[in-house]
Amino acid sequence: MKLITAIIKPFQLDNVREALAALDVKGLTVTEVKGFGRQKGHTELYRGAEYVIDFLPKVKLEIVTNAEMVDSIIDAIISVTKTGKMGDGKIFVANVEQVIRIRTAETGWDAI
Amino acid sequence: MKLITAIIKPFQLDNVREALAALDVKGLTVTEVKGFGRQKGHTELYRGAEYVIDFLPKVKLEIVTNAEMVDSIIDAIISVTKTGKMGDGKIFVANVEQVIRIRTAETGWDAI
Amino acid sequence: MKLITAIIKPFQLDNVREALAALDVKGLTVTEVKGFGRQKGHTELYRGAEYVIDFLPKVKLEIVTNAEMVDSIIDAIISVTKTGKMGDGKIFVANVEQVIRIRTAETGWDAI
Amino acid sequence: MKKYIVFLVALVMSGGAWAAELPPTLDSGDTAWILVSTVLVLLMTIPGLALFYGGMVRKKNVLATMGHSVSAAAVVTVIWVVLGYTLAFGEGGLWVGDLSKILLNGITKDTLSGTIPEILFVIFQMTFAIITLAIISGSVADRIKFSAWIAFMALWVVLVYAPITHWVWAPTGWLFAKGALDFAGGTVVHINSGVAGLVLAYVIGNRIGYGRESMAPHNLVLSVIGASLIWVGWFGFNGGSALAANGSAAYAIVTTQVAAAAATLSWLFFERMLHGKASILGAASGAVAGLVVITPAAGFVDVKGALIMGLIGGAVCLWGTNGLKRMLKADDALDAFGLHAVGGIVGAILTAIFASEMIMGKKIELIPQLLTQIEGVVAVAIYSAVMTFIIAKVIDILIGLRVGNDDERMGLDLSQHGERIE
Amino acid sequence: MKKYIVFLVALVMSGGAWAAELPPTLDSGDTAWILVSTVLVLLMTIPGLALFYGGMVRKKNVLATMGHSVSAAAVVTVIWVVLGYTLAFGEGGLWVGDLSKILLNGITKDTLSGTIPEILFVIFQMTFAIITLAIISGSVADRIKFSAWIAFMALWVVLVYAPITHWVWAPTGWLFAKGALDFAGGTVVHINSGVAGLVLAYVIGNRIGYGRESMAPHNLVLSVIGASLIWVGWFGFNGGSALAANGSAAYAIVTTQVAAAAATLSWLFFERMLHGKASILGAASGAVAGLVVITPAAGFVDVKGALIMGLIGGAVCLWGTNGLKRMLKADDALDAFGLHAVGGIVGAILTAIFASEMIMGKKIELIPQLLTQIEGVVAVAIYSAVMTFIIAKVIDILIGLRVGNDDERMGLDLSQHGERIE
Amino acid sequence: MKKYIVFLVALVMSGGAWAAELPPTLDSGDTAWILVSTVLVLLMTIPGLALFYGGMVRKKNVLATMGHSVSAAAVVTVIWVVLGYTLAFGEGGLWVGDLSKILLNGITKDTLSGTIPEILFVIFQMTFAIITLAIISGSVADRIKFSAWIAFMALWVVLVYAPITHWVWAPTGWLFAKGALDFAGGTVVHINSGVAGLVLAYVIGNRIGYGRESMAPHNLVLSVIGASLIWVGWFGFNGGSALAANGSAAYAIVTTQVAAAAATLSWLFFERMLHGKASILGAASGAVAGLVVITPAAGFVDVKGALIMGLIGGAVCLWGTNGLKRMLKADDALDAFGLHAVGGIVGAILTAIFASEMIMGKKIELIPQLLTQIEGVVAVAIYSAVMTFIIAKVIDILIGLRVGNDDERMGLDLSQHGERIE
Ligand SMILES: Nc1ncnc2c1ncn2[C@@H]1O[C@H](COP(=O)(O)OP(=O)(O)O)[C@@H](O)[C@H]1O
Ligand SMILES: Nc1ncnc2c1ncn2[C@@H]1O[C@H](COP(=O)(O)OP(=O)(O)O)[C@@H](O)[C@H]1O
Ligand SMILES: Nc1ncnc2c1ncn2[C@@H]1O[C@H](COP(=O)(O)OP(=O)(O)O)[C@@H](O)[C@H]1O
Repeated sequence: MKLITAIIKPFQLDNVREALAALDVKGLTVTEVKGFGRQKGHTELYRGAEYVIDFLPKVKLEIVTNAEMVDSIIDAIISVTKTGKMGDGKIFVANVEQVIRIRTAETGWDAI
Repeated sequence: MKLITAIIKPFQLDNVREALAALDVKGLTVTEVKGFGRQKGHTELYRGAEYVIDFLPKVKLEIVTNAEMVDSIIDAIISVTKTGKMGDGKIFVANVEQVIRIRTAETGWDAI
Repeated sequence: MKLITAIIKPFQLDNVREALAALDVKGLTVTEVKGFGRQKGHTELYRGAEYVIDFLPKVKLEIVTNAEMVDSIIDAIISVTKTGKMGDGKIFVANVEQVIRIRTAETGWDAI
Repeated sequence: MKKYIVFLVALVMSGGAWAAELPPTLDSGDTAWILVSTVLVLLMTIPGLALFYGGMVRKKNVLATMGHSVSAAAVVTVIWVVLGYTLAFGEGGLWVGDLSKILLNGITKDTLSGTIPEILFVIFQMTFAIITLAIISGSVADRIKFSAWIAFMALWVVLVYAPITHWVWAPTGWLFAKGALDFAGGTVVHINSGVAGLVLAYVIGNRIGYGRESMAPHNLVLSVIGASLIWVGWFGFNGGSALAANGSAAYAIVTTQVAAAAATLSWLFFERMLHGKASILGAASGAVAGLVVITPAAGFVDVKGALIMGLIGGAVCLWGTNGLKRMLKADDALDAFGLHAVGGIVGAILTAIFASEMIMGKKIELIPQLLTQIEGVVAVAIYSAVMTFIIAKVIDILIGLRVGNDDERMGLDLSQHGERIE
Repeated sequence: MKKYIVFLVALVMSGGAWAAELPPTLDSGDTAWILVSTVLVLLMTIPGLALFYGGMVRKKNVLATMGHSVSAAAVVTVIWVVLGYTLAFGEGGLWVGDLSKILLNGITKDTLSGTIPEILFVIFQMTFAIITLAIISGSVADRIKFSAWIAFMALWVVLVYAPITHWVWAPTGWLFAKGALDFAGGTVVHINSGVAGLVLAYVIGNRIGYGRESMAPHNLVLSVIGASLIWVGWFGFNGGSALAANGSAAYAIVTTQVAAAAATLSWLFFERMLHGKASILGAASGAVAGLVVITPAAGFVDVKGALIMGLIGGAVCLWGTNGLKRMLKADDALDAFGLHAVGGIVGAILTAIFASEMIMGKKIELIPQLLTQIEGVVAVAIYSAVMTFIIAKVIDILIGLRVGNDDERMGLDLSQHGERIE
Repeated sequence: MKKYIVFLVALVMSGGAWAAELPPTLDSGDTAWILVSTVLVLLMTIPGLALFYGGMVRKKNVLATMGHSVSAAAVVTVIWVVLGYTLAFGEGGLWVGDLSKILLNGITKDTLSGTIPEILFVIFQMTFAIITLAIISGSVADRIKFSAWIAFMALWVVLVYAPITHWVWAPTGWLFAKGALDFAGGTVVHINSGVAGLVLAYVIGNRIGYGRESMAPHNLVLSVIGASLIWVGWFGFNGGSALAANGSAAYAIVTTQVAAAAATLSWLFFERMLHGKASILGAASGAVAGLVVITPAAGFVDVKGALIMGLIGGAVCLWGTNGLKRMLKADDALDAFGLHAVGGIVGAILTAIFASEMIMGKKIELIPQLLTQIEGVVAVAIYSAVMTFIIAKVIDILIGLRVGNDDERMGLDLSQHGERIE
């Protein structure tokens, strides 16, 4: 099993969810994160104190799936989030050794 | 070393922490996340605009531990969080190559 | 490619970012988390109800990088966050199989 | 300023003998002050109490909790103009008013009550009824069904609040006739609501996870705002109860301020002694405690009396929300009993002790007054407890008082109202 | 309390014939009440409306949204003392005041307006102009450029608000002369702002993602606080419009309270019937709806009338912010039209129907009055719509009304003000 | 309205010669207004300033910061009735009042101060003392020990606030005798608190990480609510300082409103010019700046004067919180000095320039008045600075002013109060 982690712009979340639903992705987990990357942040000035905000709000998606689906999921994500502007985001893929559904104690693909 | 990631219902957090303490688990990290899965969300209606909220509040636990303890930790988590209802959550296990405690620069099992 | 996960004290974030910038680390992702570990929490008392708060606010950094840079990044993080007090934090390293930049569809090291 | 004018004119004219004969006339200054006091007492509930309570619950229940206060403003208003006012202040007898002023029948723009329009007295009193209900809601926070809460309020105003108000404040009421002192609502509002809250908490049962899971307040900033608005609004509550803009009203707001301040310090001091830290929730709670304690006494005691009452009140209510609360074993979630009933009882009794001849213009006999005060406390507490129990049981049987377990877990905001804060 | 004193003295002296001859003098009670009413109406906007609106937008726009109200207080104040007041209340003719009181020329501390200082009337009226602008801002929330908003306000006060105020409230105004009833601003404030908001929403266009992405309110706690402050502040709005601290003012706050309460219940009831759940945003919205509906009528109807008007108003405005909103297809983000214009129109018409002889001291002929009311509504709506359209288009051409797409995505807080909340 | 009545009666009776002989009597309208003004000034501190400040700190310090204001209300109240009032307004001599009114000795319900009860004057003045302390707390936010703060307040009210108040406002005070103009507290409240804050900031030292780590405000929504409440409350501060409900009070609230609005616009304008964006914190700060600047002048200048003073004040205070702040190098965390001392000084000086004959009823000689104003500013600043330094040092030695490093890192909410917001 694989874990796909995608870091995207927050307002793209709904689009991605729809695209994944079309692929019959059954579950995913979303975390609000802050990202530092090529896309430059901004400056905030409060009463004479200037703060350079390098971290921008992003959303992290985590999807556990089987190896076969990885590519189509990645393609689906890219297809809806790519604007060509800095900060579009990143996708990482890692290996997952075991998956368990708590409700039924099913494991592996059945647990997804 | 292994990383156990468990996605559970927020109010189960205290129960899980107690169950893990009984196993002498020394550390864990908790993230507030939102989950999309079999458990269906709800509809919110504000002034005529209807929003389907697919994402439900969940808590993500991350526990780094050695391979031997993985099964007992998983069992402990399941034993307190299983209600048999949709949305009880998932557990994922992945491999971790290296662990370091910043305070002492210890590595591996000593660092846990 | 490797994923370095570091759990540190929130106020160290700026220091770490600067140290990593010096290493020319191009991107990282930050999550606000709560941690349970050796560092003990505190007690809060509200109108006669006492709550033991075991979870302390921490920040989780995730950095995807190539294998060669792992050690220097870890050293840099330790060098600025080590105070020798409990709760300084942990660093975990895991393997990442694939990295994609959404904007350009570049993969691997080019995507970082 | 009528009386001064009358006096002045009388003086000028000569005798003054006929001055007493003149019918009371409207005084624009008094009217202005009671108009404002009405605003202030309403402000105590919305958004005051709504915030004070809203900040202390868990995040999933904040809107519902605020909604309990907002709906109190809505439901009680309608019931009050239709039925509540006449039952409370319609002539009637010892126990309850008659129906002569149903739907405010016969009250025109020109009908006076002292030197202010009677219609103004109607709404000023209405705001007291509103906050009484809103206070009760704290006891059942996090688990009461919204429909049950609405039904409870409608019945309770008519069956409990209106009669007790009649006892204490209507010229024909039996406690009034006995000389029970309650300047601004220590019995009518605070003991009454606190006792009702406790009974309701017993009937509805404890929250799931009570005593085991963390139910720490989600945002005490809201509670501090709320307590602050309650504090400033209380100047209308106590100062307005003078029903005139004069030295009495001014003295009442000074005693109010002093008692609030003293109780805040006293709460913080004892909290620090007992628990090591003085908390901001403690400061807010202490202020409210002092305000409750001074309520029956505000227009009767001097500044020294207010100071001592505040110091005592802060300490006793700290115990009310800690030691006593644990003894009572009820999950009175936001301490309607521990703050309002306890503070109200302390205040009622201390009123007899600290009533000042200088302020009241007459001497109060300590022992008889003390007995009268206690009689008032006991009567109100018993009536309120019994009637609240009956109303709660009836509602529980008919529509159910409490939400289901899953709804409680999910939180009232989502389960009752389909909303949430981010 | 002037008139009573005069009366008293007159009575004492004997004849009373000369009493009417006395020039009006300042009454300290009336002055106190209008001083306070001014505070209350300002409170409705800052922080009242700022919060009501601020809680309903997405988190990235909350400061900008609040800023729309705060800047209304700043811009309108300056324009009002310079030009607005004289155009509204300077003598002039049927359509607009003259420039005789430019920069408040000639108004000293001793100049009276009835029994209060004229300078007090100036600022009391100023607070109405402020809130009118702030209401409009709800329609264009989340996408208007800050500089465009400032420019819009400056022009609109002068070109739209001042003339319409003159029509309705200046003794020489044509609608006033016709006998159109608008006690506290149903046409001047609510229909005017609601219609302007709708037009502005059409001109500026829908928000990116409107109807597709979730634009759920980020923190309704703020909206409940805001609605509560609007509610209590409205006592100054309606009660202050009596321009005296007397039975009229008191009656007006009672009708206000009753209508707000009735509309809250009515909104909650129908919401539950139609959508299954009664929401807290619904309670807040219902309260505001009731307050809007009663505004033109507050000093003219009795309690029963207020009750019925509230019940109707809650239901109709629920439709205004749901069914009607969908029909209109404009992204009137925070429902300036659905609440204020719809409520204002309902109120204007019902005023004719429920105007009470007992309260007004004279009989109102239903049909002619109804026609006059409708004439007022239509005239104000058309003038406001046309002028708003022109002003908006001019600003759009000169400096652009709307922020760029990326700035809108990023949120106005950061893109317009370089700030954000955590 | 006393004077009008007396006049009227006098007129009616005939001569009027004896009218001046009549002792002043209570005026219900004036009393109503000062009752309300007291409420409003208290509202400025709790929750006004508590929120204004609370929103600007980091999340870990918000409750503690609000607690500084709440505890000011508690501590100052008790000290004021015991000792502060008599030291400030007891007869005494040039420098300080005597102890004749200790514990408000001799003040009954019937004791008058002008046309209002003296007890009302006591509490009205008390609210000024409270906010003065609360303003100071901004300088030491995020690092002062709670116990040290309590001790500081108790000493400072007695040793600094009471004497300075005596100088400026007591009939026997030396600055009052000199004819220094301070309508509502420019020197007493603002310069005094601002200077004390700066000194305290120097003594306590900069926050850990100051200038390096982000200390961005955690929730400016709170600050906007706070600034709004401060704004509306200021009508009581300045309007109430007329001590009557009359044309003076009304003029004072108009100049207050105009200055606040003008300063808001001026701050926003220059901010946009200098930094590219006009911020909402800027709007809030500008409003407060304008309010501070107009405070000494509110009852002395006309609308044009207020407009210009506001425009100047906004710009100068923007510099006070930016350029000047950097020059001073003190970590005056929330700009007590940059806003209040700077604004207060500007206001004191401009008062001499813009004092209007039309409003004051007498001509002011520019140069002598300017010198007197400057003398007042300098005297207050020096006395406040020296005494604050001594008090701070004494407390630092006895109990320590500042929390430990770990406690500061953890945040005051947890380390001082054992609480936090979610
Ligand atoms: N090496 C990395 N490790 C972890 N997260 C990263 C890394 N590089 C980028 N990110 C995440 O991806 C987001 C987008 O990256 P950015 O460089 O701004 O965009 P782009 O790749 O389009 O140039 C960042 O904000 C950060 O959260
Ligand atoms: N494939 C997946 N990848 C990542 N997270 C998942 C996945 N499936 C489920 N989850 C997470 O687990 C939670 C529970 O899943 P759900 O399907 O609702 O429950 P159940 O497994 O009991 O049917 C989800 O809310 C989501 O956060
Ligand atoms: N086994 C673990 N798995 C996951 N996270 C851990 C683990 N141990 C520690 N952590 C995280 O690291 C943080 C610091 O650990 P702690 O034990 O308090 O410090 P130290 O390692 O310096 O003694 C914890 O708060 C927790 O978030």
